Amino acid sequence: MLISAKTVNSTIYIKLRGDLDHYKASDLKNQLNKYADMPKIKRMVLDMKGMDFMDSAGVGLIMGLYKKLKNKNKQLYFFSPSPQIDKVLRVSGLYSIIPLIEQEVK
Amino acid sequence: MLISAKTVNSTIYIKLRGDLDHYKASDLKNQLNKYADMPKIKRMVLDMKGMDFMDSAGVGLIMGLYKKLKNKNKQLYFFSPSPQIDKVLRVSGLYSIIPLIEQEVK
Amino acid sequence: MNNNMSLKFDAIAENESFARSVVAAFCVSCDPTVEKINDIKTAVSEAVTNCIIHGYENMANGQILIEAELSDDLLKVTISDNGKGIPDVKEALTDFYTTSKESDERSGLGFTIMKSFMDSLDVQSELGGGTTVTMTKRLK
Amino acid sequence: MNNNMSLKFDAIAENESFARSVVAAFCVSCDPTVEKINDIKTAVSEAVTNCIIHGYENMANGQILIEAELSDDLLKVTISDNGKGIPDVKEALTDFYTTSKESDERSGLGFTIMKSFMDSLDVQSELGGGTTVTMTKRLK
Ligand SMILES: Nc1ncnc2c1ncn2[C@@H]1O[C@H](COP(=O)(O)OP(=O)(O)O)[C@@H](O)[C@H]1O
Ligand SMILES: Nc1ncnc2c1ncn2[C@@H]1O[C@H](COP(=O)(O)OP(=O)(O)O)[C@@H](O)[C@H]1O
Repeated sequence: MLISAKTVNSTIYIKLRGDLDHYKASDLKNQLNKYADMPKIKRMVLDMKGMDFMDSAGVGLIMGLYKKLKNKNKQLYFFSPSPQIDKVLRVSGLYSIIPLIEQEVK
Repeated sequence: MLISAKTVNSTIYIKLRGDLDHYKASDLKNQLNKYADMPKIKRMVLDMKGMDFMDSAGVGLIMGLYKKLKNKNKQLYFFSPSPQIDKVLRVSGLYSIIPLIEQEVK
Repeated sequence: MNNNMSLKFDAIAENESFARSVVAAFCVSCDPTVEKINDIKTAVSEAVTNCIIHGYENMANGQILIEAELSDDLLKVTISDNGKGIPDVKEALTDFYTTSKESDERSGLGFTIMKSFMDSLDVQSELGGGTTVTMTKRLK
Repeated sequence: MNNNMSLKFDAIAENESFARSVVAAFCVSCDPTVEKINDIKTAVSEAVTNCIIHGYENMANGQILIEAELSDDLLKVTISDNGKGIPDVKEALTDFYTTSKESDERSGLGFTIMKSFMDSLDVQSELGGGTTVTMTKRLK
């Protein structure tokens, strides 16, 4: 679960990589929480282009992250999930609270 | 074991792909024998650039091919084996009868 | 093509990705689509994770058994543990139902995903005896 | 990292690539070099092929068992069949020795490759009872 982050104005873009399952989730959770706590951030975009796999452990992690951000009036977005991850996000209903954005940030 | 072939003068260059194990060997043997029988051919080059894996089933197949070609006064060459295949070829002693060539044919 | 395999391995989180890639590799001989392979990986990952965190409650000394059978392009896969079992299977199958503490961030969607990613799902469980999940999927 | 797995599968040629990729995937948690992974795949492929063509003489009703153990970055892998067994193991281990007909194009180098690609090789066999090949390799 490699990760890299980039801030543009008050939006943080987080590039995720590899597989996100229960084994990988706790490490990633800690990293994401740090970004979520940064005071200057208003929006967080999870760039999933480099992710190969995600199961319901990822759904739990993202729900937790969403609640944390919401408490601070920050919004979460998805970008570019693979077909496998898109299906997990659809079945889990996450799209109804976390929108998918279309444009890429270089 | 996908295969493609190209003739330049009296040399046939055969591009091998994928894995060569006992399961894949018999199919490939039939294909290679057809090329070995072509009357205009004097030299055969096995281009291994696209091969991912080979075990001793490949050594047996190549020995058989070498003998068949030798009977017709034709010579066999290797081109561009991966480190894994190079090690199998070295341990088996095949390099002492089948030379490795350096130049690529486009 | 008919084919059978069974795989037993330590119930540790490191093996979640190992387990799903073994089942995926086993199916490759039927030449399924990438989508079907991904569906199977996802469902297997859910079932194996459940054995580790629910069945054995993260104790490292359990073992998980996966049995898989291909017959005429139909995959049947069973995933079992000898862990604590499920008191009420019907309840456990409910969307969003989870017995994990909130801080563990389980979504309660494991069975939901198994059901929607595979063609069939059957869960047998015995309190103190363990849980066996059986799933099928047509590959062609 | 300590880890154990055992895999049983039908002794058919289609499973040669499956078997070697399972053992390779099992080792990934120790983060070995690509070269070591390839050495292991090659040796496993030789042993599994031998079970299929020599142990069971290409009859489709046999099963092959692979047991693998990682302890402190040392891999121990055993590959066994319940096939016809080897009359003289020492002879069988000789470079270029093969009992296959010439037209089958076996090189007689399977054991030679197992020996040179792994750190250790041990072969136990019983006529009519089967053959067990045990190999080790240090991954780090
Ligand atoms: N192998 C198992 N052993 C014991 N209990 C299980 C097992 N699998 C599932 N369960 C129970 O079923 C519940 C629902 O499972 P699931 O839908 O996968 O959601 P989650 O894993 O997110 O809790 C779990 O919270 C657990 O109580
Ligand atoms: N699992 C096995 N069961 C029975 N005989 C075997 C087995 N493995 C190897 N042998 C015997 O040992 C010989 C040498 O094996 P090997 O070095 O792998 O060469 P090859 O497979 O090319 O014949 C084989 O020809 C066979 O007679």
